[in-house]
This record gives sequence, structure tokens and C-alpha cells, in this order.
Amino acid sequence: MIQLYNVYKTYNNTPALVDISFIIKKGAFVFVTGPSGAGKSTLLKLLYRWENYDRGQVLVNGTNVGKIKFNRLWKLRRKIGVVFQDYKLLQRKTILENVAFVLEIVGADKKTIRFKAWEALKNVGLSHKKDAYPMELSGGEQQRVAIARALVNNPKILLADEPTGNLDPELASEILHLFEQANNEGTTVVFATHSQIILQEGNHAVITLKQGKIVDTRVVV
Amino acid sequence: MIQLYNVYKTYNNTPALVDISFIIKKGAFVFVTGPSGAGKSTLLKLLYRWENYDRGQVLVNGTNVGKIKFNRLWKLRRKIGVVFQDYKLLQRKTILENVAFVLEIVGADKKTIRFKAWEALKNVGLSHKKDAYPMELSGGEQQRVAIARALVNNPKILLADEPTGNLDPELASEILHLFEQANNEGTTVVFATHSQIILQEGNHAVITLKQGKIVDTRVVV
Amino acid sequence: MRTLKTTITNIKSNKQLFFASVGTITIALSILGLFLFVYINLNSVLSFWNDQVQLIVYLEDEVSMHEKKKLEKMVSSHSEVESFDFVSREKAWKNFQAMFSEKSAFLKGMGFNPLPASFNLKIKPTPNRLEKIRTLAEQMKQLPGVESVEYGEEWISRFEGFIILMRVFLLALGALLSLGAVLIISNTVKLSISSRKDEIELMLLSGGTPGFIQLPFFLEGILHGLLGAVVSLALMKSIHLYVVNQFQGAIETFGRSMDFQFIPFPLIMTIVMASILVGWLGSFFSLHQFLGVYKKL
Amino acid sequence: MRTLKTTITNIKSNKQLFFASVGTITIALSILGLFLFVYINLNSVLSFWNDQVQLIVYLEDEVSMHEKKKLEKMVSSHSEVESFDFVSREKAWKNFQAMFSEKSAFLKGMGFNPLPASFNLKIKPTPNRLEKIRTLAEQMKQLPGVESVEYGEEWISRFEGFIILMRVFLLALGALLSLGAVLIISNTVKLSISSRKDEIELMLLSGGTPGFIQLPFFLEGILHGLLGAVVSLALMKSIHLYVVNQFQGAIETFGRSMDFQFIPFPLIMTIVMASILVGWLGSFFSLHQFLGVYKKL
Ligand SMILES: Nc1ncnc2c1ncn2[C@@H]1O[C@H](COP(=O)(O)OP(=O)(O)OP(=O)(O)O)[C@@H](O)[C@H]1O
Ligand SMILES: Nc1ncnc2c1ncn2[C@@H]1O[C@H](COP(=O)(O)OP(=O)(O)OP(=O)(O)O)[C@@H](O)[C@H]1O
Ligand SMILES: [Mg+2]
Ligand SMILES: [Mg+2]
Repeated sequence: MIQLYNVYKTYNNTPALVDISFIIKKGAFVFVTGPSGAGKSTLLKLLYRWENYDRGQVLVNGTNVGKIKFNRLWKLRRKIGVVFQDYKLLQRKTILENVAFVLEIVGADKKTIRFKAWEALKNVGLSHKKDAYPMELSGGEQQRVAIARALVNNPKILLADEPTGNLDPELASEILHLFEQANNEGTTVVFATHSQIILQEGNHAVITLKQGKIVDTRVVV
Repeated sequence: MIQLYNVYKTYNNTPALVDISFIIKKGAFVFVTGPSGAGKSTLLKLLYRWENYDRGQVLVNGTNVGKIKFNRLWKLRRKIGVVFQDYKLLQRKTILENVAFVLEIVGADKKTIRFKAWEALKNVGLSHKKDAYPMELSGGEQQRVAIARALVNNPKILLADEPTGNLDPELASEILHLFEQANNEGTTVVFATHSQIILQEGNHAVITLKQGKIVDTRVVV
Repeated sequence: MRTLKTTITNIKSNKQLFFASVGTITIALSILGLFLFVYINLNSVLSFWNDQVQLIVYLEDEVSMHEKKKLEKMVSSHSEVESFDFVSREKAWKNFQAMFSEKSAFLKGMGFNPLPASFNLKIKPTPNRLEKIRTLAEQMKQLPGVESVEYGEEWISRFEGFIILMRVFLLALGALLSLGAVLIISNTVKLSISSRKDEIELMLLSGGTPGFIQLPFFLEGILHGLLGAVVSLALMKSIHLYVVNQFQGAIETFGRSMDFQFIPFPLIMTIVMASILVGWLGSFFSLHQFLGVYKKL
Repeated sequence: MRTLKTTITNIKSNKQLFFASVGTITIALSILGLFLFVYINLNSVLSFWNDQVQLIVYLEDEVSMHEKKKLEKMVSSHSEVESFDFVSREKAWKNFQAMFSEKSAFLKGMGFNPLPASFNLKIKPTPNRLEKIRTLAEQMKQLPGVESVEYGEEWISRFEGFIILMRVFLLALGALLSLGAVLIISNTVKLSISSRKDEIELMLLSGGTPGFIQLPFFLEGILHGLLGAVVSLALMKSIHLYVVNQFQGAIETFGRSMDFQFIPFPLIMTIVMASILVGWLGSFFSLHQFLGVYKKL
């Protein structure tokens, strides 16, 4: 599903990713960890082509993402659900509208949208707040809206960037279970986190980055 | 330093804080914890009067903060440094300018500003990125800028709202030490967090909230 | 359908900017329209005056029938002459008496007619008419039977100067205003787009097709232009009606049965289309610039 | 000092909006200025024409010295009369001959002077002048020694109608434009403030005094107004110079030694002050509205 071969990425001549290679099979669940500034978010951004790389190859679902033209990018991105580290919630929409928005974008019909959006909010325990605006939610609630939005499309690939940073341990492990459930239904999950508790709780493969390099990998058999 | 007596706070008729009373002495270090949506951020917002309460009394430094007029609020807020849960970094300023900004607001002179801002960034390990804009930083790096900005004024009171959510355990404990150091120099610290590791590592008083109520307190003798 | 709804939602979520934008466009177009209005009416006044420019050829009192016929033939076949009148001595005397009616007692007392017969020629309006009239006057003077020639030389040159001044002034003003309108519109659309930066970014990130992302903004730009044009034209029309109602009397005393004309229909359509085009162009360029950042990645 | 620097930093961090704002204000003021310009010059032309309105009192040829003196006394002491001329029969005849120079041969041949002497009265310009002239004319007619009275009744009423029409039109346009300018400016300042929402919020949160927070925005608003006024006045001045250079000739043939006047200095100062005031008011109201949200907490 996801293949990287000797990928290099620099920001203004400072390296952010150095010689990264790995393969994530379809249906796999992989943690990405490493200290602050190690390059986790950058790695995920390459996969949905929000940033481009300088050297190497990145294949997602068999396509070389570095070569996709702007007008075709939507095909790649529709397959991918992302929980952004900074949530990226729309302040002018209620949280139900926020979740429904990505369904509208892919052209779902009205009924499906209402039902699925509500269901997704329920899964993260926020259906009672559906008409609230993001500013009226606590930090952790906002994070959960971002998670609901990433999952609502039943994406083939789920990229979660520190999705439990503002959640208490109990909720964090609930969210982990939610991701594992999606994983069981066939979604490939890449989960960037700092939390040792999460890393231990989920018995999955781990890629550890440090200063842009892979310094450790835990392989699950 | 901080006294709350039977404080109630509701948002659109849903209670966020219910009958909260506690006293934090000058120079104390207190953790506030509890699940997502428990009311931690709301509690902190009352202290710097970003929200007002419905009933009860909140005294900070002897002043009833609920009664302060808009034109006098700045006197309260100058005493308080806040690490916001959503950072509130200015996107159009470099991170050095971001940190310097709060010094300019209180009218420090130019030399002091440059020196102190740089020093504050150094303390969180970001002096090499001083000319970067917030968007060019990783999530954890942004969080550290927010921390540096809260500390740069040597505030009498430091309110930190989940300041280590996007930091790896090692950095998190470094930041905790930074706060403890400020505490040793006389700053009263209120630190809201979910992290069990942080709660264990710092041997300080803990107030645990749940659905707006204080459900547990750990007192340190 | 969905696009239309998105457009409406977009507009609703940012009402203030929308009204500001449409209002700005309305004002810009209203000003342009008012100028057009003034210009059109001024032109019609001027072209009326223009018609009055004539070359008067006075005949000798002793002119023969043959000479007169020859002159008439020459005048009627001349390429610069639009039309002509023959004023006999008797008619001229009557006109003169009518003109100085207050003093008619003295004039009647004169007992003889001192005035000559004349041909009054209307000259075709061409840019270098003054030159042509001058040449024609010189020619006519030489002909037998012509006593003298009069064509208000001074008045014509004054008048032409005034017309040129007026036109240049109005055109300069119009150009300034058009430029202003385009600047304001494109700037407003840009602000409208950048105020929805987050939304566009999320659409890009969630797999919105370029068409899906851009269409509502195109529609919005077009709507800005259309509404601005319609509202400003409605404003123009009411001003027009007001002016006609209030001042028809004053206008009629102005010398002839002149109407205050409204902007003609083809021009109205042109204004509406141009405004729509400007709205679309504004959104197109702004979107292009905005999306360019994401294309480069 | 620090405030000034903050203002400059603010402006720099948002150049596009600043230039758009100043540009918009410049355009709005330029249009207003151009109207003022046209209005002032039109007014000076009109007031020149206005001066020409006169009441001509023709005297009987057999008027006695005594009657003439009495008439002169009456005319010179009348409260509605601004000034007057006496035109003797000889002078009238000369003027008449000069006016019809082309036909002077016939006129000279007449051998006698059919024209009467006259008093030409200039009437003080008051709103109901036409009424007053009419009354005065009726009075004069009754006096001994007066042959007849002439005052271009038709022409005056036409002319007054035209002036009223012109003034109403220009004032309506001016009002529309002023309204537009105020709307645009306050909207722009509002956008400028809301684009810095984060910054203001952080200042509030970090203990900035209300003065510290508001001053840079006041300064910015004032600067917008000031720059807009100065640039548009500079634009006006160059248009003025251009017009004067290019068309002085055409203007001079226009009938008299008329200057294309620039907007007079006190009015310039008024425009600048008003523009500054509008800029300040815009930022004041926008800030007030914006900060109101935080005051309510
Ligand atoms: N847009 C950018 N421009 C310049 N440098 C950038 C940009 N984005 C990231 N960087 C730098 O690249 C490095 C890796 O950033 P990245 O966001 O991938 O880190 P991360 O592993 O996600 O860290 P965190 O855990 O703090 O989120 C950091 O040093 C960061 O400052
Ligand atoms: N501005 C607001 N308007 C309405 N409700 C609000 C507002 N801010 C917070 N709330 C609600 O009040 C409750 C407490 O919020 P608060 O932000 O204090 O929680 P928290 O303890 O900080 O949670 P977290 O750990 O997720 O940040 C939540 O249910 C939240 O939805
Ligand atoms: Mg990151
Ligand atoms: Mg919180």
C-alpha cells in the first residue's frame, strides 16, 4: 500500500527526512514515533502530497505520488483520511457540518451525509455537541471532531498525526480501539504519536524517527 | 494567591464548573487534571478573566477578578503568563517576534526585549529557529514557543494548559523542570495536564476535575 | 445544484463582506453609469447645437434669376452641404422685425428693406468641418451674385474647443473610474477568497476536485458583478425618473423638445455583461493566484 | 515612538490591504474632488453668465433732461439694482452697427438712427430675482420718459431652470459619493482590524493597556485618510495642470479671460481634515465594535 525508497526531504536546505525506506502492507497498522521535530508530520505530509520530496520514490497504492499533477491529486486524497496535528476545523461551521463537509466534497447524497456524520460524531462521544462551533469545545473535544472527520469517509488509508495529545488516557485508548476497528475492516493505519502508553497498548509495528532518520523499527509478526 | 469560593460557571445553561472551592498559596505548584471536557481550561480562563463566572468568588492576588472593569483588566493579566492549549501564536511574526511581542506590550526597552526573548527561546531549545514562522515549525516546536512566551515576562502566576500534549516524554519532563525552576524563583504555577507520567514525575498537589466538579485532591505536605 | 447551495452558504457565512463587495461594485458602476448618463445627454445637446452651425451666403440685391439658379445648383450638389434653405429678402426682413419686436416701431418706420436674400447651408458634421467651411466660404465669395458670406467663425472654433475639452475630460474620468472599479472588485474578491482560506485548504486536503472547489467562487464572483450591475442600473433608472419628473419643465424651456435620455438598451446589456465578466475575472485571477501556492508544492 | 513603530509594522505585515484601502480612499476622494472641481468651475462660469442678466429700460427719444435725471436717481437708489449703465442713442447705434458688421453697408446707408437711449441695470442675484425683475419692470414701464422695458424673460427662466437642475444633479452625485466613501473606508478599516484579530486578542491576553492596543489602529486609520486625501489631491492637481496646459487656448476662446480654477485652499484643508476624521471614525467604530465582544465577558 505504502512504499518509500530512499526518500530525502529538506526545508530551506535543512534536512527533515534523510534516506527513508519502508514498506507498509495493505491492512497494516503502524506507529510512527520519535522526539519533537523528528520528521513524523513531514513523513505523513509526503503521503498525501501536501509536501513533495527531493529525492527517492514514494508509492501510495502503486502510484508515484511525487509525479501526480495538481488536477489529479484529489484522486489520491480521497483515499486518505487525515487527523491533522492542528485539527484544521472550520471555525464558521458547527462540528456536524465540519464532519459532513468532507462527505459533501466527495459528493455523497444528503441522507447518507446526515447519517454518517452523526454516526462518526457518536463514535467519538460528541453527538450531544453536534451543533456547537469548534470554539465552544474543549481541546480534547476538538481533537475528537478531527478524528471523526478523518474516519467518516471510510478511507482506505488513515493517517493520524498525534491524535491523542489532548486526550486523557482513557479516551486515548478508546480512540486507539476505534482506529484498530477501522484497521480490522481493512483500513491501513499510520499513527504518529509520542505516547509511550499508546505504543505499549497497541501491539503494532513501530517506526522510530530521530532527526529525520529511521533509528529503530519494531516489527510485529 | 488564588482563592476560589463556591464558583459556578455555565456555558449556555450547561454547567462547566460546579461549586469549585480551593486555595493556592503564593509560590505553590498545582496540577489540574481530569478527563476531556472536565473543565480544566475553563478554570484557568476564569483566573485570567477570559471568561467570567456566574456565582461565587474568585480572588487572584487579593482582587476579586469578577469585578474588574475592562479598562483595568491589563493590570491582572500582566501578572499572569499563560500557555494556551491552542498556542495562539501569531502567524505573521517570526517566533522571536512572537516571544518579544509580550515584552513590547508591557513596555520593556529594546535591549531587554532582544535579550530576554532570545534567552526564553534558548530555554525551550529553539534559539536556532528564531527567524522561522510558526507554520514552519513542528507541532511540538510550536508548543515550546508558546511556553517560552508565557515565561519570558517572569510572571507572578503561570497558567499552563496542557503544555506537553505534543512533546515527547523526554522534552515534556524538561519543560516540567523549567516550570519547577520558575516555581523555585517564586512563580505560582497551575499546570493542567492529562499525562500520568507528568503527574507522577512532579511531586506536587493535584486537583482532579470531572464534569466540572472537584472529585479528588492530592495534597503535598 | 449543490454548487449553487455551496455558493449561497459561502455568501451567508460571510454576509458583511458580500454586501460590502456588492455595494462597492454598485457604487463604482453607479458613478460610471452617471457619467455615461451625463455624457449621453450632453452629447445629444451638443449634437443639437452642432446642427445649428451654418454658412450663410448673402446674395446681391441685383442678383439675376440665372445666377441664383446656378448658385442653388452648386450648393445643392456640394458634397459638404447637408441641406440648405433659401431666405428671400422679404422673409429676412420679417425675421429681423420679429427679432427686434420691441423696437419694431422704429423699424417699421424705415419704410424700406435693407436686408439681402440668402442661402442658409447646413454643413455635414465632420472632424475638420471648420476647415471645410472656411474653404467653402472663400469659394462662394468669388461667385457672381454673392454679396458676402457669414459663418460665425469665432463661435465655431470656440464651440469645437469646448466639445473637445468636454470629451477629453469625460473620457479621462471614465477611464479612471473603470480602473478603480476593476481594482476594487478584484481586491474584494481576493479578500473574499482569502477569508475562506481554511475552507479551500480543507477541500484540497479532502479530495475536492478543482472544479468543485472553484465553481462556487466563480459563481460568487459572477453574482457580485451581476448584482452590482443590476442594483446600480436600478439606481440609475430611479434617478432618471426623478430627474425627468422634477425637471421636465426646466428642460423643455431649454430650447427644444429635448428628452433626458436613459442609457440605451444595448449599452445596458454591455454594462451587465462587462460587470459579470469583471466579477468572473476577479474571482478567476484571485483563485489562480491563491491556488498557485498549492500547485507549486 | 513605539506606537508609531507598531503602526508601521502593522501596515507592513499587511501591505496589500493597506494599499487597497488607501487606493480605495484615493479613488473615492478623487471622484469627489473631480466633482468639486467641475462644480467650482461650472459655478464660476455660471456666475459670470449670471452677471449678464440685466434689465434694459429704453427711454423715449423726446425724454427731458429732468425726467432722465429723475430716472437715474430712482435707478441708482433702488435696493435691487447692483449697478447700472447709461447707453446714449449714439452709443446704441454704434454697438448695433458693430454687431451687424457684415451688413454694415446697408445700415450705414440708412442715414438715421432708429435706436433709443437706455439704462442697463444689473440686478442683485437673489433666489427670487426673476420675480423681482418682473415687478421692477412693471414699475419702470409706468414712469414718464420710459419708452419700453426689456429683460429677456424667457432666457432668464430657462437659465435659472438649468442652474437648479445642474446644482441638484451635482449635489445628489456628491452625496452619493460621500456616502460611498464613508462606507468603503469604514469597511476597509473593519477588514484591516479583523485581519489582525489574533494580534489584538493576544494583546488583550498579555496585559496590553486599551490605549496601547487601540492607538496603532487609530494612527493607521488616520494615516489611511491622510494618505488617501493627499494622493487624491495630488492627482487632482496634476489633472488640473494638464487641463490648463492643454486647453488654455480653448478655454480662452470661451468668451473671456477665464481661469480653470483649482479647489481653493480652505476647501483643500477641509477635505484633508474630513478624510482624516473619516479614517479615525472608521477605526474608532470598528475597534469599538470589535472590543465590545471582549468587554461583555
Ligand atoms: N514548512 C516548513 N518549513 C520549514 N521547516 C519545516 C516546515 N515544516 C517542518 N519543518 C521542520 O522540519 C522538522 C520536522 O518537522 P515535523 O513537523 O515533521 O516534526 P514532527 O516529528 O512532526 O515533530 P512534532 O512531534 O513536534 O510534531 C522540524 O525541525 C521543523 O522545524
Ligand atoms: N466557549 C464555550 N461555549 C460553550 N461551551 C464551552 C465553551 N468552552 C468550553 N465549553 C464546554 O465546557 C466544557 C469544559 O470545557 P474545558 O475546555 O474547560 O474542558 P477541558 O477540561 O479543558 O478539556 P480538554 O482536556 O479536552 O481540554 C466542555 O464540555 C466544553 O464543551
Ligand atoms: Mg508533528
Ligand atoms: Mg482544555
